[in-house]
Amino acid sequence: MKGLRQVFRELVKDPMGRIGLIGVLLLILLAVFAPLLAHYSPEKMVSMPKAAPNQQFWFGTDNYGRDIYSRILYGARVSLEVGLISVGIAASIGFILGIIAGYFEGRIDRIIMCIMDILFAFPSILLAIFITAVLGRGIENTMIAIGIVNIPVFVRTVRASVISAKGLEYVQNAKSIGVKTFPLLMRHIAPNTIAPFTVQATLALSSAILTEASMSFLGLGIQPPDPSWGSMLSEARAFMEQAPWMVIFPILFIVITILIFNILGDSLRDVLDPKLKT
Amino acid sequence: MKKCLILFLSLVLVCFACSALADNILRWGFESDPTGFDPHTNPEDMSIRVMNQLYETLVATNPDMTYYGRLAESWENPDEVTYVFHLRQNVKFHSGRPMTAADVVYSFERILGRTEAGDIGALGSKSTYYGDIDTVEAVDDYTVKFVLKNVNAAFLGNLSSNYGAIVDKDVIAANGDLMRADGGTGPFMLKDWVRDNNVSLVKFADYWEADRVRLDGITYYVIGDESARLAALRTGEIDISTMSASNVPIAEKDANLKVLSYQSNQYIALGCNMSTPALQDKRVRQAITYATDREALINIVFSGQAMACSIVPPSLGHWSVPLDELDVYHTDVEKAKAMMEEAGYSKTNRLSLKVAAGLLDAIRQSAVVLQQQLAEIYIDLDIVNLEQGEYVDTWYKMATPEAGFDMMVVQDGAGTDPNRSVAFFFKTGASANVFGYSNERVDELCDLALSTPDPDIREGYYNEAQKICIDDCVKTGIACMTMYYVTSANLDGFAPTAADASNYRDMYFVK
Amino acid sequence: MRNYVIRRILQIIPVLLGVSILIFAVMKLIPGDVISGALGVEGSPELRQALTVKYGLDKPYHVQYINWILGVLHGDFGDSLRTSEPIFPEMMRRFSVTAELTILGALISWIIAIPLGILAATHRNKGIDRFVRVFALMGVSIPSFALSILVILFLALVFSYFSPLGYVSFFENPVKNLQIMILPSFVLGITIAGSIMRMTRSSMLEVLQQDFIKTVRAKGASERITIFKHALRNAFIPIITLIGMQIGSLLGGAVIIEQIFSLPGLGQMTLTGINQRDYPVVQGCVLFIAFIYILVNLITDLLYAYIDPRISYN
Amino acid sequence: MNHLLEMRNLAINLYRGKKQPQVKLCEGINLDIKVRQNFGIVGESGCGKSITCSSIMGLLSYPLSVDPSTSIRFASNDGEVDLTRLSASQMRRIRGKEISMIFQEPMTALDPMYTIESQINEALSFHTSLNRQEMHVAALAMLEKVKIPRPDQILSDYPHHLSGGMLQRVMIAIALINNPRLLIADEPTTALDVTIQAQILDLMNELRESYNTSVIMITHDLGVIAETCEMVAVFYAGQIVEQAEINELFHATAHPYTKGLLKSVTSLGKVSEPLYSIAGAVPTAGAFSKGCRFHDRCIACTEKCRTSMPELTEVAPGHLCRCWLNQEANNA
Repeated sequence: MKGLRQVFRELVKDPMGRIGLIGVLLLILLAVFAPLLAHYSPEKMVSMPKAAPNQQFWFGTDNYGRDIYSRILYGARVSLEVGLISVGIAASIGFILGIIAGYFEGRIDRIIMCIMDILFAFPSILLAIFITAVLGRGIENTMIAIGIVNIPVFVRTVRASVISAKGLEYVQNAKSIGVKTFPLLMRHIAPNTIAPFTVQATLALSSAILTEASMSFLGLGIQPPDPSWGSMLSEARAFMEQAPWMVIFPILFIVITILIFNILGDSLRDVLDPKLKT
Repeated sequence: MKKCLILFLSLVLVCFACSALADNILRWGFESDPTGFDPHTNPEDMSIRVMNQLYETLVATNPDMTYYGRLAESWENPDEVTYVFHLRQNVKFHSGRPMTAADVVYSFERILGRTEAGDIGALGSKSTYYGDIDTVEAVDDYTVKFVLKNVNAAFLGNLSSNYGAIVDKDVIAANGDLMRADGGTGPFMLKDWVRDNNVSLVKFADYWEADRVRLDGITYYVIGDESARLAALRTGEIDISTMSASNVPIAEKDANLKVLSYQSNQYIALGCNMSTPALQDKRVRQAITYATDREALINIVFSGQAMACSIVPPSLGHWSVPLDELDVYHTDVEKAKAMMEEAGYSKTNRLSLKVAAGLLDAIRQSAVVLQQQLAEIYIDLDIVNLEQGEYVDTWYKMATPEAGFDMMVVQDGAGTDPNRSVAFFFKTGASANVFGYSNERVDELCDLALSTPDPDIREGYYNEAQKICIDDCVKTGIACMTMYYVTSANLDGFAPTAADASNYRDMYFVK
Repeated sequence: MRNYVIRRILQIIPVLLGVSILIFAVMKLIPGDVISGALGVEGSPELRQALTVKYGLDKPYHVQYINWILGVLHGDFGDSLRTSEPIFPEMMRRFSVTAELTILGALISWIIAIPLGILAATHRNKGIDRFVRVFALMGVSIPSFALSILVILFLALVFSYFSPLGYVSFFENPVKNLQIMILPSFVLGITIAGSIMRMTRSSMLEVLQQDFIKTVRAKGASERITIFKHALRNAFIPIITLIGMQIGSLLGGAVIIEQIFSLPGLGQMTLTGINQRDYPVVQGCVLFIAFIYILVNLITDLLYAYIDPRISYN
Repeated sequence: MNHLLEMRNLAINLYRGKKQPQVKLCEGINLDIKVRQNFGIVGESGCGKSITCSSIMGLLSYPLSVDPSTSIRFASNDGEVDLTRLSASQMRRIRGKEISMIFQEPMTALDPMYTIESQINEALSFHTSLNRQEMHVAALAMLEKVKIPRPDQILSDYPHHLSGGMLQRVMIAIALINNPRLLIADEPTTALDVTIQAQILDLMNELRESYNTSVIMITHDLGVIAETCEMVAVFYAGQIVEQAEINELFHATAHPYTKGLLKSVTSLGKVSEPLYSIAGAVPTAGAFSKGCRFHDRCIACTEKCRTSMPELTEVAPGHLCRCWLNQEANNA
C-alpha cells in the first residue's frame, strides 16, 4: 500500500501526471471561483448578440448577447458538480455493493452481480437517456441518471479487489484469530480496494462529464438557463458559421476537461496499480 | 492490408465523386418532421406545408386579400346566409376518381362531425370556422349549396383555409383518417414518408391545371439544424428552405442563393393557462405584459427583422390597433414590479411558472429571452422545449391543468381576416382559444361583427374586442416576424405572401 | 465447444429477463400513465376506461408484464400512441439504419485503430508510437457530437462539402447510401478508435514480450508471421472483449450521431419517442437495443472461444 | 575456421533514453564453440547468460542491442558468416535451421492458440518445402524421438493440454527437427520437477549424440553442467570470470566466485551440510565499480580489486580466469 504522500510524489514525478494534476486543480479553481472570475451573470443578456471575442467579452457573446466566457466558467461548475455528485452516488453505492458481493459471495453475490449485469446490458448513454425520460429533465435527475449508469463498474472493481484481498495471508490470519466481520472489512479488506477504486473514480469522472455534455446536447440534461457546455454547443450549432466562437469554446473546454481527467486517471493507474497498465 | 486500404479509399472517393444528380425535383429543407397529413385535424406547420400541395379548397386568397375560385369555378350569394358553388368539372382525386359535389358535402360533414366517425376533433368544427354551417347539400354533381345559421362575413375567408380542404372519402374509409394517407386533389401526390427523414411528393399527372405545374415532384428533407440547412442550400443539396433573419446575411452573400421575404401574419405570443391560480390574477398577467421588452427580444431573436405586435399583427393593416394605443404594451418594468408586489410577490417570494416552448428557433429563443426579462419581476420560468407533436397536443390542453404547463410560448397565424385573428383565438369555446379565455363582451362583439357586412362598423366591433382581449393579457402578442425563404438562384416562380406562402404550383428551375 | 455455446446462451436468459423486468418496472414509474399520454383533455371517463381495458392496464402488474413479454416474443411490441401503428415493423426499418451505421463505424474504427495499434507496439517509443498515443488519448476524450460538429464545420467551410440528404437503404442505392453514411460512420468510428488503439497497442506489447514469441522467432519466422499469425491472434482476446463492449458505445453514440446527421435510425426513434412521450415506443426501442447489445456480447464471447482454444476447455 | 562459433568481444548495450548514456550489460565476451562440443554457461540470474545467447540468435530487441564492435562468426552450411552482419532475412534462414533454441519455461514457450502439430510444422515450413503430409510424418517421427507417448494424439492437442515435461520435449522436438548445427538451451530444466529434469537431460544427451549437434547449455545449476558439458564458462555481472574444461574447473577452481558456486552445490541431489550461499547480490548494470565486479562479495578482496579490473588470463592451458589473485600468483 502506498501512502498518500508517496502517491502524490510519484504522480508529480510523471510529466503526464503533473499535467493532469495541475489541469484538474485549475479546473476546480475555475469552477469554485467562477462568481469572482466571471465578468457577468451567465444568464444576463449584456450585449448585442453574437459579438466576436474582444477585450470586454473574451470569448465573445452568444446569440442572446450573453457573455460566453462567464457562461463557460459557470458551465465548468455545472460539469464538475454533475461529475462529482454522480460519481459520488455511483462510487458510494458501488463500493457498498461491491464489498458485500465480494465478501459474502454465495447467493447475495449472485443477486447483486446479476443486477449489475442487467445494468451493464444497456449502452450507457441509452440507459442515462432512458432514466431521464422517466425521471424528467433537469440537473438533479441528470446526476441521478449518470450515477445509476456508473454503479456497475464500481461494483465490479471493488468486488474483484475484495475477492483478491480475501486470499491475502494477513486477512486469512486476521480471520482465523477471530476478528469480527465489520472490522475485518473496514480495517483489512477495504484498504486494498482503494487503489483500483480511485483510478476507477477518476476515469468515471471523465465519462460522467462526457455523458452530461452529450445529454445536455440532446436537450435531455441541464435545462436553460443553467449554462452547460453541452447545451451551449447545441444552441451554438445553428450559428457556427457566423459565430464560430460559440462552438469553439465549449468544445475546447469539454475536450480539455475530459482529456485532463483521462490523463490523470491514466497516470494514477500507473502509480497505484501498475498491473492494470495498458 | 495495403490492398484493403487502397480499395477502401477508392470506394470512398467514388462515393464522394458521383453525387446523385437531381432532376426536376424541388428539394425542401424542413425544420422538423411533419406529424401527419390530415388537413382537417392537423394544424402543425410542417405538415401544413405538405398538405397545401396535396389538398385544395373551394376558394383561395389573392395577395390583396380578395378571393378567387380554386376547386369552385364560381360562386353566387343569393342571400346573406346562402352560398352556391359551381365546381370545376375536370378535377380528379389522386386516386383518379373525379371530384364531385358529394365529396364537398362529405368533407364538410366530416369536419362538422356529422359522418359515422362522429366528432374527429376537426380544427374547423367550431363556430368561428364552419360551425355555423346549417346545411351542405349537393344540388347536382357539380353544384354545392351551403346554408349558414347566421350571417358570417368571414365565410369565404374561412373556406380558403386548408381546414376546409376537400378530401376523398374512399381514402378515409380505407385508412381511418388521412394522417398517413393522401386523399387530395392537389398538384402533387404523396409518394413516400420516411419518418424523421423525408417526405416525397410527385406531380399529379391528372391535376386539373397540370400544364401549370412545372416541377416533377417535391422532396422535403428534415434537417433540424438551421446551419445544416444553410450549408445544404449552399452546396446545392436542397433548393429551398425557410431561414431565420440571423442567417439571411450569409445567404445574401452567396451568388448561388436568393432570398425571398415577406411580412407574415405569424406572430410569437405568450399565453397563460387560465387554470393556473396565480395567473388568474389579472395583475400578474398585466405585469408580465408590462415587463416584456419587445424591442430587445426582436433584436436578439430576429436580428431586428420583426415588428412588435399585439394579437392582431400589423400585416392585417387597418384591422390592427396600433401598439401606441395599447397601454400594456409600453414596457415598464418598474410598474410591472409594483403590480407583482401588489399581488404579493417579492424578491423572496418569487413566482415559479412552467413554460412550454417548442423546437422552432423563434419560439425556443423567445422563451429564453422572456425568461430573462421576467426574472426581473420575481418570476422564474422553467422552460421545456416540446417536440412538434407534443407541442401541438399541449397547445390543445393549455386551458387545463393536464397540460402540465402554466404558460406557453406560441407561434400563431393571424390569418387574413380579423374573424380569424380575434374570434378564432379569443371567443369562448373557439377552436384556437386554447388558453381558456372567456369574456362575454368579446363573444358578443365577435358575433356582432360577423353578422355585420359594413366594414367600418365591423372594424369598430373588432377594435373594441381586440382592446378587451389585449387588456386582459391572457395572451400577450410579442413579435410578428418577417419570414425568409432562401432558394437556389435558379428557382423561379415562387412569390410568398402573407396570404399564401406555400403555393409551389408555379415554381420552376431556370436551366 | 458445443456445451460452451449452450451454456453461454443459457446464461443470457436471466439477463434478458432482468432487462425486460427493469424496463417494464421503470415504465410503470413514469408519472402519469400511458392512457393520459394517449388521450387528450377530451378523454371522457368512459373512453379512459375503454382504453384501460384495451391496453390491459386493469390487470395486475405481473399479468401485464407477461402479456407484454409474450407479445414481444411474437414480435408484437404494441402500437405507437402517436401514429397508432405497430411498433415492430417501424423498429426493424429503423434498426437497419442503426445497424449499418454501427457496423460501418466499427469497421472504420478497426481499420484505423488496429493497424495503428500494431504499428505503435512494433515501433515502441518511435514517432509513430507517440503519434498513436496522442491520437488515442484525443480520440477517447473528444465527444462524438463535438467531433461531428467540427467535421461538418470544417468540410462545409473548406470544401463546401455537405453530407447528402434523404436516407436510402443500401439495397436501394448503394452509392448514395454510402455517401450518406460515410461521414457519420467515420465520426462514430473515430470516437471509439482511440480506446481500441490503446488496447491493441498495450495488448500487442504484452504479447510481444511473451516467451512464445521468442520461440516463434527462434524457429526462423518472418516478422509478418510473428506479428500477424502469433502476436495478433493472442492480442486479439482483450481487443475482442473491448470491441464487444464498444458496440454498446457505438449503439449509444448512434443516438447522438443520428440526431446530428438526421438519420432515421433506432436512436432517433427512441429520442422522438421520449420527446413525444410515446411510451410504448420508448419501451420497445430500449428493450430492443439492450437485446442487440446482449446478443453482440454473446457473439463476442463465442468468438473469443473460437479464437482461444483454452476458453471452451475450462 | 576451427570452431563452429567464434564470438569476439561481445558487448550488449542498454538504451535508456536520449538523455542518459547507454549502459553495457555485457562486455568483452569471447566464446569459441567447437563442432559437437557441449558448452556450458553458468552464473546467477541477471549476469548476462541469456542475453548473450539471444545475441547469437539475433533476438535482442529494444532497448537492448549488440554493440557494433562485436563479431560472432558462425560456420554455417553455406560457409562462414558473421551473425552480427547478416540481414534480417539471412538471419531468419539460420534461425531454427542451423541454430535452435530451447527456453526455460515450457509452459509459456508455445503459442497457446495453435496445436502442437501446427507449431512443429511451422519450424519445417520455414526451412523446407515439405507438403502437409510429409510434415505430418516428420513431426510424428520427431515426437517419437523425443519419447512422447501417443504422438499422433499429442499432435492435435493444444499446449494447455500438456504438462511441463511434455512441453519441453515438444520444444526439443521443434528445436531439433531441422537438424541444427548448434542448439542453445536456456535453462531447459529449471522450471521442471527434479525427476523430469533428469529425464530431459538424459534425452538431450542422447539426441545430441545422434544428431551431432553442438550445444550451449545455459544454467545456474553446476550440477546440470557436470552432467552434460565438456567446457564451461562462468559468467558474472556481464563478464566471463572463468572458463575451463569441466574437470579442470571442478578440480582446479581458480576464481573465488566459482568456488562459491561450487561450495553451494556440493554434489547433485545430495545435501550434506547446511547450504552455503554467497553473501550479497549481483551488482546492477550501470552501477559497476571500476575494479573487479565481484570485489564486494569476495572473501579474498584486496585494495587492488577495488580500484582496477583484472583481465581474463590463462592460468593453466585452456583455463582462463579473471582475478588478481591468480594473475599475481602466475606473475610471481
